[in-house]
Amino acid sequence: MANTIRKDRIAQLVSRLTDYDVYGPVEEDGVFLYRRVTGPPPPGFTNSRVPPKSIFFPQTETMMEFEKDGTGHRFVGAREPERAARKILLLGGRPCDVRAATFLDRLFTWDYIDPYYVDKRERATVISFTCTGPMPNEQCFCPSMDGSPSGTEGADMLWTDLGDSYYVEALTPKGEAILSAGGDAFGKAGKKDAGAAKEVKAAADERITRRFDREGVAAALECLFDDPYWDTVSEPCLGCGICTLLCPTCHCFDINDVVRKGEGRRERTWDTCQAAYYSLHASGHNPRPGKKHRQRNRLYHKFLYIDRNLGIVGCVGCGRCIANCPVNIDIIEVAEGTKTCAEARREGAGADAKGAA
Amino acid sequence: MPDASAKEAQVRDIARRWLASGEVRYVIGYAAGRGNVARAAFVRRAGDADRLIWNPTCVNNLTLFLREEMLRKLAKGEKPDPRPIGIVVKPCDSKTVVELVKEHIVDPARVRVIGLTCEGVCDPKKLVGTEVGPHAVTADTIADKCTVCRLHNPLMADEVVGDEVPETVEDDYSDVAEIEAMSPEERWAYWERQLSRCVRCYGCREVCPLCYCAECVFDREKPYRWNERTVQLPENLWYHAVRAMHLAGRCIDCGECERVCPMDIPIRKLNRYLEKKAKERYGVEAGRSAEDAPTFGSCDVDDPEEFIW
Amino acid sequence: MPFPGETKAGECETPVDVMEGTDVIPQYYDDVPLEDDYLIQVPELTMLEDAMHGEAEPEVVAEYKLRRAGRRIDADVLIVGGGISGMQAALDIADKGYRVVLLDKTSTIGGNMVKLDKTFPTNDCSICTSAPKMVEVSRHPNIRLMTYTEIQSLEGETGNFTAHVFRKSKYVDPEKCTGCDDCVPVCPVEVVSGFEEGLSRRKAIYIEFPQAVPIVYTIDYENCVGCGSCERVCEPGAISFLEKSEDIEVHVGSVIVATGYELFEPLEMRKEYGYGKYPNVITAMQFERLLSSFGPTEGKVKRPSDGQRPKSVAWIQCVGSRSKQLGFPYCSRVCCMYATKEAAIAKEADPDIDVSIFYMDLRAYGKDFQQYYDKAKDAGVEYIRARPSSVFENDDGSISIRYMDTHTREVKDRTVDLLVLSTAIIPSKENARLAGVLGIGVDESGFFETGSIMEDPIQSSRPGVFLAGCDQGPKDIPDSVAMASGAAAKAMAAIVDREKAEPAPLPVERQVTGETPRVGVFVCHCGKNIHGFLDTEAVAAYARDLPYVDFATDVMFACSEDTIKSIRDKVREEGLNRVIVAACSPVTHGGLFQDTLVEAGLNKYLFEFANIRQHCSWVHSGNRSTATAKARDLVRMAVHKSALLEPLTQEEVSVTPAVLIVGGGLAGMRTALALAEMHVRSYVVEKEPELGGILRRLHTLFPLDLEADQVIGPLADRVWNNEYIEVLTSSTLDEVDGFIGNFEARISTPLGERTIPFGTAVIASGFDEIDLTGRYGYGSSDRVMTQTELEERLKAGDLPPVRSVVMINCAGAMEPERPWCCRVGCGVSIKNARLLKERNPGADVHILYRDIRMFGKDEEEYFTDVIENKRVKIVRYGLDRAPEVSVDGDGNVMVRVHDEIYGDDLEIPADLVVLTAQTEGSVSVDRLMEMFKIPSGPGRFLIEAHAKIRPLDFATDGVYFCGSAHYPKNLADTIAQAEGAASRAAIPIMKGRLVLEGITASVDKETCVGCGLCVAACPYVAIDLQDGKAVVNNALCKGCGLCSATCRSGAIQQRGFNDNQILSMIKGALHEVV
Amino acid sequence: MAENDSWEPKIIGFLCNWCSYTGADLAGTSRLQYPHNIRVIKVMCSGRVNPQFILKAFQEGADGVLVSGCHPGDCHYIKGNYHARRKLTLLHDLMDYMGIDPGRFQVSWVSASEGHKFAEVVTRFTEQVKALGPQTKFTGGEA
Ligand SMILES: Cc1cc2nc3c(=O)[nH]c(=O)nc-3n(C[C@H](O)[C@H](O)[C@H](O)COP(=O)(O)OP(=O)(O)OC[C@H]3O[C@@H](n4cnc5c(N)ncnc54)[C@H](O)[C@@H]3O)c2cc1C
Ligand SMILES: Cc1cc2nc3c(=O)[nH]c(=O)nc-3n(C[C@H](O)[C@H](O)[C@H](O)COP(=O)(O)OP(=O)(O)OC[C@H]3O[C@@H](n4cnc5c(N)ncnc54)[C@H](O)[C@@H]3O)c2cc1C
Ligand code: SF4
Ligand code: SF4
Ligand code: SF4
Ligand code: SF4
Ligand code: SF4
Ligand code: SF4
Repeated sequence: MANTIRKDRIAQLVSRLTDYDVYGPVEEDGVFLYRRVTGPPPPGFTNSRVPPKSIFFPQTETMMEFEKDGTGHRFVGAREPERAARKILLLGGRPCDVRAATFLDRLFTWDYIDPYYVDKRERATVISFTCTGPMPNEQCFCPSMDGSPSGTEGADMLWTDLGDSYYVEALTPKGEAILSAGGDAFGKAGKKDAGAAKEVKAAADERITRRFDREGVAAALECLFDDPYWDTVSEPCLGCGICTLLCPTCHCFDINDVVRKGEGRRERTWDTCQAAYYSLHASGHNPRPGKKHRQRNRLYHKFLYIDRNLGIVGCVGCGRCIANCPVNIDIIEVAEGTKTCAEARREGAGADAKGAA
Repeated sequence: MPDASAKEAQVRDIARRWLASGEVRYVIGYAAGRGNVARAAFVRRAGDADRLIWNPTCVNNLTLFLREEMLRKLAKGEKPDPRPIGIVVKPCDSKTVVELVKEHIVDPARVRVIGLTCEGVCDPKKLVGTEVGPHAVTADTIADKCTVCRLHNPLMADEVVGDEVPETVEDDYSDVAEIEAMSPEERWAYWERQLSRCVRCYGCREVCPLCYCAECVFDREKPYRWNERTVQLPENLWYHAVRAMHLAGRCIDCGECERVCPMDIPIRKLNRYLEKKAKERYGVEAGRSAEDAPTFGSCDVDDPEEFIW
Repeated sequence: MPFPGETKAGECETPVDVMEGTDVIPQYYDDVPLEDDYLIQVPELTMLEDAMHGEAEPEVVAEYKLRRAGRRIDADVLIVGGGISGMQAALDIADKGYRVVLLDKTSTIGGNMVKLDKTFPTNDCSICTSAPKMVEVSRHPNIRLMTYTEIQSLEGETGNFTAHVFRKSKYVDPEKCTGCDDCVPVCPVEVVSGFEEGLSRRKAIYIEFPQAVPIVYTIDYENCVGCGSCERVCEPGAISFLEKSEDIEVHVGSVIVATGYELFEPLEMRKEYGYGKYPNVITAMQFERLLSSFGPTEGKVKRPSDGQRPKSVAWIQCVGSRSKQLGFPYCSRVCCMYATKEAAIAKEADPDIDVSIFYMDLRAYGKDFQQYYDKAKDAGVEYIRARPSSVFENDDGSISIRYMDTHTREVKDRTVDLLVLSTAIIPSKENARLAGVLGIGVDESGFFETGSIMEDPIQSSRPGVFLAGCDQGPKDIPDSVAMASGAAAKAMAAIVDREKAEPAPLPVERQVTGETPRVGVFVCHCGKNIHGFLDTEAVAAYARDLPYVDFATDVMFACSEDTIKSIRDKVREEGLNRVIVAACSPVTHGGLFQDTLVEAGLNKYLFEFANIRQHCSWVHSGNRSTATAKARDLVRMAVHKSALLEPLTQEEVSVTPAVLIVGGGLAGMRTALALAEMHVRSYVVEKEPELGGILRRLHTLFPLDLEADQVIGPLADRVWNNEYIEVLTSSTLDEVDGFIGNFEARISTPLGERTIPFGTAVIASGFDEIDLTGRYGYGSSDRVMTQTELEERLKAGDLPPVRSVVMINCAGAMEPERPWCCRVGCGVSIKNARLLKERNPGADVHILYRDIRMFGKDEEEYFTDVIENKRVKIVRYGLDRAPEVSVDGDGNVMVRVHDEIYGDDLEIPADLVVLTAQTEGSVSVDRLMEMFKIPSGPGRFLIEAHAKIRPLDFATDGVYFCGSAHYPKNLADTIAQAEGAASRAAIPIMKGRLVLEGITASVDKETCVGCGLCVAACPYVAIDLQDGKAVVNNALCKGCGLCSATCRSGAIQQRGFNDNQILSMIKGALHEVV
Repeated sequence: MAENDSWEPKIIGFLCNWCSYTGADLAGTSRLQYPHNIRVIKVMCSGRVNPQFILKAFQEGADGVLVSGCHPGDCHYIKGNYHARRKLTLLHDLMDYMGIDPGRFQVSWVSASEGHKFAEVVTRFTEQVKALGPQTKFTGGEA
């Protein structure tokens, strides 16, 4: 009992969702970004450059406000930042990014419940869009990471583009709530619609060419920690952090007290493990002094540590890091490479052992 | 392109020769990359010289790796290796070498340059969505920087690959003029929109061959943090304005910063504006000659000062 | 009448040296402690009675008695006159560690220079360059400054002079006067201001000008009516009608006279030029005051008659000078340039104004003068070559000038709104009396007489008494300053063996590094000056709550002795480690409080000033609450910075006691001899086999017609035989390393290579004639030669008789490539013309010239004599029509020239053509520049640190220059410079140790990448790249901070003004404490 | 905005020790009156002023920044003001180009004897900044 919505009715739907702040992709100077919207996503929207994690976990977020004098000499008082009470609607998430949100959900509620994230996440309803148009593209490899271009994990609704309308599937009560708030903006879906939607989904699956067999990567990593492999891999790396800042699953942040005009804020801002100062201790010691240590960390974190700790993999296959890396470092190549390298090492070790014997 | 492959062969030959004779430690050159942009290759053995390529995907400026090597601190126990580093440069990149020599970062004795003549390379962003492969440089694919490039033959090259190309266009800075023609409100609206988008990944800084400070002001914590980590307009504006000032009269317009920017921010338009102004006002041009005085380390009694009271 | 028990001058058995004996703070030295009434004059007594109505008398008297000390001063050198020359001489001696008494008859030092607006040829602001010197003089521990003081007698001899000086009372206690100006408005008496050249009026209590030093008001008792108004309003109680004039006995070893000049009063030419008759005829000095931003019109040129902006101004040159009738036959030397300057400045300020200069010869003889003159012409200054015969006033107040056009011979009139007379620099009218007092001679014009203008231009006719500046003859500022340094060198000879002044021992400095900042804030009321306009108590209370502030209070007068003491006490009691004074200005009082910190055992850099008077209470006197709010902000900013202040060390380095002199010409030799008189060892490096430089090639010398060999021969002998001098001829410098105090040179000598360590260096590398081959027929006939070649021939005596001689002046000069004037050419040509004429009485001698630049004293007279009595013909030509020399097949030489004055085209057959060739600095300068890190400009002439006030120094410390290496010069100027350079070069050596600047740059090695930007930016070449890192040489760094502002990563920081400190002030300025 | 009537701009002034600071002193000694908005930070030389200081002051909420030094040729440190002139002129250009009110940033040459000029510069500049209203571009917020 699915529904449909005509594209020209979406604006109407949004106008009816008066207690929601609605976010969706918009194109700005050629780049797709999530912004407040009043209508449907523009045609041809690709993966946003910055993933929608920024809605629940903004790049800079105030955790607390306080009063201090200009140089921070004197602390006067603190207060909680004002919290919005309104609901949030994400109208147009990509399945990979939405799936990544479930990863962040695990992460931010694992040993400590992060109130800032959880608050927003709880207020949010997420509508995923099946990948159509230019998507999936040559960078995508979500199936290899257990996802799918029509995946529903983490979504409250899934909309599939049928041309003039979307095929609408409500997946959770939050999704149902949208349906009822939308009222006659939605129409009932027919059999034909369901069939068409199925075709669209299958076609999306078809278009994904990139494959990555992550089987064995974790095992390979286990034995490559001090391998010169990382020197080679990281040689061209700039340490800019594009790969991590744009990754929908990356979640590191840095907390700072910022005082301006006599008003203080305790803020957290996304951080990147690729920056040298990321792991710099106050003492001046840096346990990850080189590019190779930092590249290595990225791989270990995504394919080993997180898996070990939470049983999930830190990549959903969106391809952003590959597309945007200035020096062409390709996470699949690097990960696959670990396997070949580990293999070679094992053989080498075997040969040595033989030689010794 | 036959010409490109002939040049490619020549590059390989030279690299092979240099490596075989041991006169260079290694050669920094281009190798095939994934997608439409070449990769940096660090070729250490003559036998690996065939990894080197030369085609229109070689848009990136490899001198970044040269200055990285020059500024690298020796590891514990590492002996300084006096042998020079070989590097493959396009004419635009060769300006960086000049600028780096001028700024005492590169010791000319420690570098051997393979300089390619060049009439333009492709902008990978213009190739997105197209088939991966050696693309032709056409009006649709040419990198923006190449359309205003005034230098088709390398400076300071030990070996030049390719026949001399006649120098063509005079840069009219029409991209900059477009913004100058706007009203102040429009200019602000333009830059506000562009800079609000910046995620301060610092990719533009990291890729810039001339951003080589041992500790960049934006990373400075002690004794004072110049700019907060906050990623919002005030901080982004500060970052871009300060960086533009740091590059004023030094930026050689290799376009790397703009190329790598994941948020498609037109950083060149900032840098090129100051490039234009520095040229207009002080007659200085980055990367012209290592003997030139640095823009901000020099001054002239007759420098214009029309805005000063 | 002396008090009972008091001894009179001369009877004093154990002379009390107040400089060492009393508790007076050195910078307040202006007036010696007060004396009893034995010299009180009648008007003072009357005033005294009027003023003291009995009440406070006993205390006042008691206080003065306490501060009384002996009336004898023992010092090393007495300097009479505190103009730029006197100040320079005083500083040069005091810096060497000897004690100076400097007196000026007016109530401030500064002399004529401070009246000028800008100075040619650099258009430097005159007060801006002299004010720091004035402050330096007043703060120097070895200088006792006595203003309002005149010399009465001078007895004794070299090494042992006794002078009696008379210090007039100012009736204002210098230690109490805060310079607040409250007294001035209430004074009922107005008199014409001499400082303002009669253009405005001042009160009977006054300071000459705002930057006067000392800033102590003066009651001019001749005009004071004794009403006591000022006394009633003076809050610190500084007015004291009790203060007495006194006679002081000064014992010194040498005397320098630097009493400067006066200006010709054109009243004498009232008939011709209407001065004193027509209000819109003024003097050039009056025009300077009109231009001056602190002058009567605040820098706006207005006509005296109606205050209107003039639309046209003309200058008439040589008013009074070059006139035998008036008794001033000489050229005043500076007028052409100052008129050019004044006209150009007027034009720059108002492009629509018409400016014209009536001149005879444009004497742009000095360095950059010709270029300055060319620039003025380009800017639209009109030069009219004519001597106006008369002027008359029109109904609208404008002035018409009648003159004969030199070209058309027509009589013309030109009408201007304002006429400026460039009046002659004349000797002071009291010179005759003064000469009597000092026992020295005056010349026929009335200037003080020198030993020999060509051999000893600084020596007066009395041994031990030396001359500096314009009292010996007209001069511009750099020449005055150079001569003053020269006088300082000469004055040293008699005292060099004396013990130097001992600096007072300082308390041990407390170590505060690592301590939490504990800031003390003292907010000054300055009587009503601050407190009247803002709430100082509220500011102090506010300060108390600021972070790191441990102590804050308001005080009545921060600079009073009791507050100073309380600051010292609080530092100890409260354990303060930073001190802030919120008061007038660091410019005037910063040093005092820094010294206070030192006395309290704190590093002087832990002091910070909040300027709440000059920058706040006085400029916002209309709004108490905003002024108070601003004062709070200023204090908060100071607190923010002070919390980050760090103690800075002023390192000391030792100095190798030897001077290296490059060049053994006249300049180099005179430098060496002057150094030897000061017992300073020197090495003279000469590349040629003989000493003497260009003079060895010359025959005779103008203006005294001495034989060059007579001058140079004995001099060279003295140099060779002097125990303090080592001469290295046929030697060249290969390499120089090091910096001030500790240089080392590698020198190739005929006996092999030598390595010589030295402390300072003097460059005296001289000049050469340029090569004229291919021009003016030079090279195509042996009848065409340069002046030097002619001199050689004359000297050798092998010049055949001649019938027709043509001298072409400015050959190769004043052309676009070499625009300068060769300065000595005119004199040489006139001298040689005369010589040839004397040898060949029948011969025709022509001098083709552009301007006759026989500037200064003696030269003009020499010139007039030759023209009038020797019948040498002079022909003026224009730059656009340079003379042509042709040589025909038979070797006959013909000169064609267009006579600019008479308009004729002349053809002169010549059997001798002499080219007065343009000159250029020695070719070796290129190498010297690299080795010593010194600059040179057009023509390879060396560039001084400051064209006006540091004319012998390079910006690079420890390197000096003199002679024609700087610019072509005649003998007198060369010698004055050489002796001056000796004085400069001797300072570091006689000091023995150099205390380096505390505010210097420091490099963080970790962050520096060695890009070299700072190296390029540093004006003092203080930074080097070593192993890829910037390294600052503290001995060279002057602490400007250019490097810091240029380094991108902030790796190099200026101590005392580092990024952190400045940023904290920015924040402090913008954020209130909440 | 009604509250704009009472709004007073905050202005930071960097004055060189030798000329402009002393010129400002002279304005005081001459009892000239000028708007109170300026807060002076003394530097040894106008050449010490790093363009970053100016941008930072704006970011911290300054509405205007004035840098003043010795007239060309008068620099106590030979050529510090020439160096300042280059950097600050390009900064001024950049502000113009980015649409960030170049009128909020001014450089002037004020000599030690130009008390009047100092007062005039401050008055004129304060008016200019007032006309531009509160500076929000660098602070990203309301005034
Ligand atoms: C209109 C004009 C413009 C000029 N412009 C320039 C210029 O642009 N550039 C330039 O280089 N030069 C210029 N000059 C020349 C310049 O003024 C002098 O070179 C310079 O001031 C000379 O300084 P001085 O110390 O020798 O003499 P002064 O400045 O005259 O100082 C003499 C000092 O001695 C004091 N004194 C006099 N008699 C006694 C006494 N009996 N007892 C105690 N003290 C006494 C006086 O009070 C005075 O303070 C100009 C001159 C004039 C007239
Ligand atoms: C033709 C002519 C006629 C003149 N007539 C008169 C006159 O009649 N009256 C008058 O008052 N003035 C006259 N002058 C000016 C007078 O000559 C100068 O004032 C005086 O000679 C300058 O001396 P000096 O030591 O500065 O330079 P110089 O005499 O040039 O001496 C410089 C010396 O330095 C040496 N030297 C240079 N570089 C180096 C080096 N790197 N290492 C070692 N040694 C070096 C040179 O060999 C030379 O010996 C005349 C000048 C000329 C050209
Ligand atoms: S690691 Fe790369 S591909 Fe994977 S989710 Fe992150 S950005 Fe996307
Ligand atoms: S690369 Fe782009 S997004 Fe990253 S810091 Fe530079 S401008 Fe900002
Ligand atoms: S600023 Fe950009 S264009 Fe300029 S040199 Fe750096 S990377 Fe290249
Ligand atoms: S932005 Fe500036 S400080 Fe940072 S690395 Fe580049 S040049 Fe250096
Ligand atoms: S400018 Fe800065 S980084 Fe460059 S050499 Fe100087 S101190 Fe080092
Ligand atoms: S502070 Fe000035 S003098 Fe000192 S090193 Fe820096 S630029 Fe040179």
